[in-house]
Amino acid sequence: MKAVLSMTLGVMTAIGGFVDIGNLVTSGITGARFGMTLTWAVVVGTLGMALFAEMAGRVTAVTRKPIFHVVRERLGVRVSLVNAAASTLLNLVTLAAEIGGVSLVLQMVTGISYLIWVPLAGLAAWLVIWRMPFQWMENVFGLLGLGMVVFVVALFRLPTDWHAMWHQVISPAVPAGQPAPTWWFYAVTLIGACIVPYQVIFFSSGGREEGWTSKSITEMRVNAFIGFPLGGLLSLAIMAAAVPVLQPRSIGVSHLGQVALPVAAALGKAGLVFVFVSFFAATFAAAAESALSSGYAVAQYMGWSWGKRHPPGAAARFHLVCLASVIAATAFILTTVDPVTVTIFAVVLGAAAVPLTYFPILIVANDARLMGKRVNRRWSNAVGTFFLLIMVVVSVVSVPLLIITKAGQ
Amino acid sequence: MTRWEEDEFTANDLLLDRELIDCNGMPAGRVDDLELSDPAPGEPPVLTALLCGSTAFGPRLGGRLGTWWQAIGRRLRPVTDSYPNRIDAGLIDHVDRLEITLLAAREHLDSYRFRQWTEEKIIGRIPGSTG
Amino acid sequence: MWRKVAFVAVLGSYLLLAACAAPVPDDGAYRHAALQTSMAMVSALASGQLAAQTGLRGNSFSPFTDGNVTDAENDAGSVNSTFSSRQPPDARSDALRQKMLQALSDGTSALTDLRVAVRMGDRTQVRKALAEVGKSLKTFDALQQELQ
Amino acid sequence: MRTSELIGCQVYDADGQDVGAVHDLHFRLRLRPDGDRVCQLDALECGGIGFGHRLGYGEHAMRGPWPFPQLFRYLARRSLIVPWSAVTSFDRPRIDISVPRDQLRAPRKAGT
Repeated sequence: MKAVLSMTLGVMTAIGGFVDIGNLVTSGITGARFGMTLTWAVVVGTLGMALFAEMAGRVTAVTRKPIFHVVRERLGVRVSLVNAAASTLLNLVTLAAEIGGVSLVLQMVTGISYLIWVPLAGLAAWLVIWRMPFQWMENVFGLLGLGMVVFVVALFRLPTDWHAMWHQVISPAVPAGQPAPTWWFYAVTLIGACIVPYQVIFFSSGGREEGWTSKSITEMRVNAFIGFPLGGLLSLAIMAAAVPVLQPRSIGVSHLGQVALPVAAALGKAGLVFVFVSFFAATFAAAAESALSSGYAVAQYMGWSWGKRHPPGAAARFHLVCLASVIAATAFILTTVDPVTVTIFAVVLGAAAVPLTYFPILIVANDARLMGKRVNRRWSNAVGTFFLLIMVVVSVVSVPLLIITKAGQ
Repeated sequence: MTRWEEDEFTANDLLLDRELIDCNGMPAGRVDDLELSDPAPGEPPVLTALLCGSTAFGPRLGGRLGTWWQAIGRRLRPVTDSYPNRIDAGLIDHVDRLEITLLAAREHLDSYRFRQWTEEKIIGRIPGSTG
Repeated sequence: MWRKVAFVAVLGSYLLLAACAAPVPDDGAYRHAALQTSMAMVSALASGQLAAQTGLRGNSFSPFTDGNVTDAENDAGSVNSTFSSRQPPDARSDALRQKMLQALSDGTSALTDLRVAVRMGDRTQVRKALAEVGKSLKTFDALQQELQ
Repeated sequence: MRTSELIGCQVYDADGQDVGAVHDLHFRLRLRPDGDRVCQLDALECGGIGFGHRLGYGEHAMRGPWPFPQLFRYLARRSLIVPWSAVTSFDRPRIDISVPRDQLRAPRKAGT
């Protein structure tokens, strides 16, 4: 009974933890602009994330090495330095986007400019890193993030044309009047919003924080293979809610508030409360997690002691990196750069960087001497290699698309 | 005496870049380089110590970045000597595919000034750092 | 070797940037810009309209409505200033420019009125401003038909 | 001496022919006469592509994924083992050996 309970809790936090500012922004934009024609991108991204996280989680559980241990040991000092530097930089951009997201949510609730909230959001995220026990952090915000289910409820209250939407889901095509490069660009952003490198760093390092062993693999798999896809469904619901409300009015989403509008239109104030709480929880948890991931990546690469399971004094340099990341990201958002634009850049660059961490994990999961009987099976290699191919293509086209479409304009 | 998982192995396989765990199970850094005895005729070099820290790490990076890293590392060291932190081969307890365990506690190893400095001057001064 | 590669890469990206940044001004490009502008303006107007209508029905909190309407107003303002600073290539384009500028400024001021009314919580004024916004939306719909 | 001084050196055989760059070091445990066990440098691994080797495709029991084992083994086909006893002079970045290139053996193949 207790096992079932803890597994349910794990799945629920995985669902809530899957969605962050990247999913909110990209789902809102694409739903309003392209209907459900980009559903496939969310499906690809979510399956890829589940596969990647499961592999990283399995490697961590068996070898007790989270992702950047593996990266440095397998790729050597030089190549892995590129990986660590790229991932840390990316975590910083993501962290900035999440802090911006938290502040935008607070602006929606209070009407006070988000810039006032930025330093407070940064401080609060750091306090969570500094003092909040790991399990608490994961569970509280993961569960609150589940409030996004209101988007599903809203769909039933809105004049949703299920038939037309389903048609767009199963036969995707560039909608009339929309430029093809932009459509492809947003496909990349959706994939990038689902497979975020920081989430994998966090997932595998978090496994170490919770002391996973080979026995934890089932629980980890349930989280990855059930929790993440359900999280993907939530971001599809956000996309779908935009279709009957924003698309017919030709509203292009460029602010976070517009993503919440369909729920207000369908469910009124009660729905909005759920949106506010869940958006806050999702972005705030993601802020803490991406800051932690910077610390994880650097400390694991350098071989410093890391993690929230030690008191901060015993992992001083790890906490120094986390603190420095929070300060840098906060300062960056305070330059009044548009958080939504930062989010778009973060997800695109994130998509481009996925192979850097995915490749070494795929390799190590194949090392029979390390993994024993938990080595990759043939099917997971087939799927894994296919997915590596997709991610390499995505990675190659992402930056050119970003330039050609001027970030999706 | 050190227990080794295998009798024959390569540096990349078991030693370089591996994680060091001290006798209390705490992470104690990574193997950045290996020290070998100087070769003599008829006497092949043997492993004498594991080297850690930025003055060991820099040369492995190579190039301008490596030189730069080394220079910063030197400035952060308590002594002017630029030789990296040594962990004598006699202190190695066990070497396997996962990690290298040591016989000593990490407080007793040559530690970097950077670690103590961050602990004492920054992290230790923030309320709530001890637990 | 690497210096050569770096040189070619820098030169290539510079040329690419130059190609993107300096469009040759002609009538077609101007009309295209006008179409893009009116689409962006419709988005801002409709967004403000939806937010204000939702608020009017009591389905939203006032800071949230206010925020959405303010965002719409700011978007309209920047769309307006971007287009009006654009140089028309010839006399025919200038006629289009005058028409667009009028519509853009009407739309922007309609959204400003809406924002003022929403902030004051004056329902009659909100309805009045909404009517203006609706009118402006119709103008842009017609403009879009014409431009396509 | 440090491993970073050895790794990356270019190796030349008795005829001055290029054998490749050192990318890994082979060690062997040996019991010294005084009863001490030491870890002795046995050979240098040269040539081929060090990166594939580094990933574990040199000797490990790597299960895939296709096509990496095949690819890296193909790229590493020219890797050679230079016994330390053959080294005549070591002066970074050059190592000279006394054995001709064609008498050097290849690393153990995967799975053996």
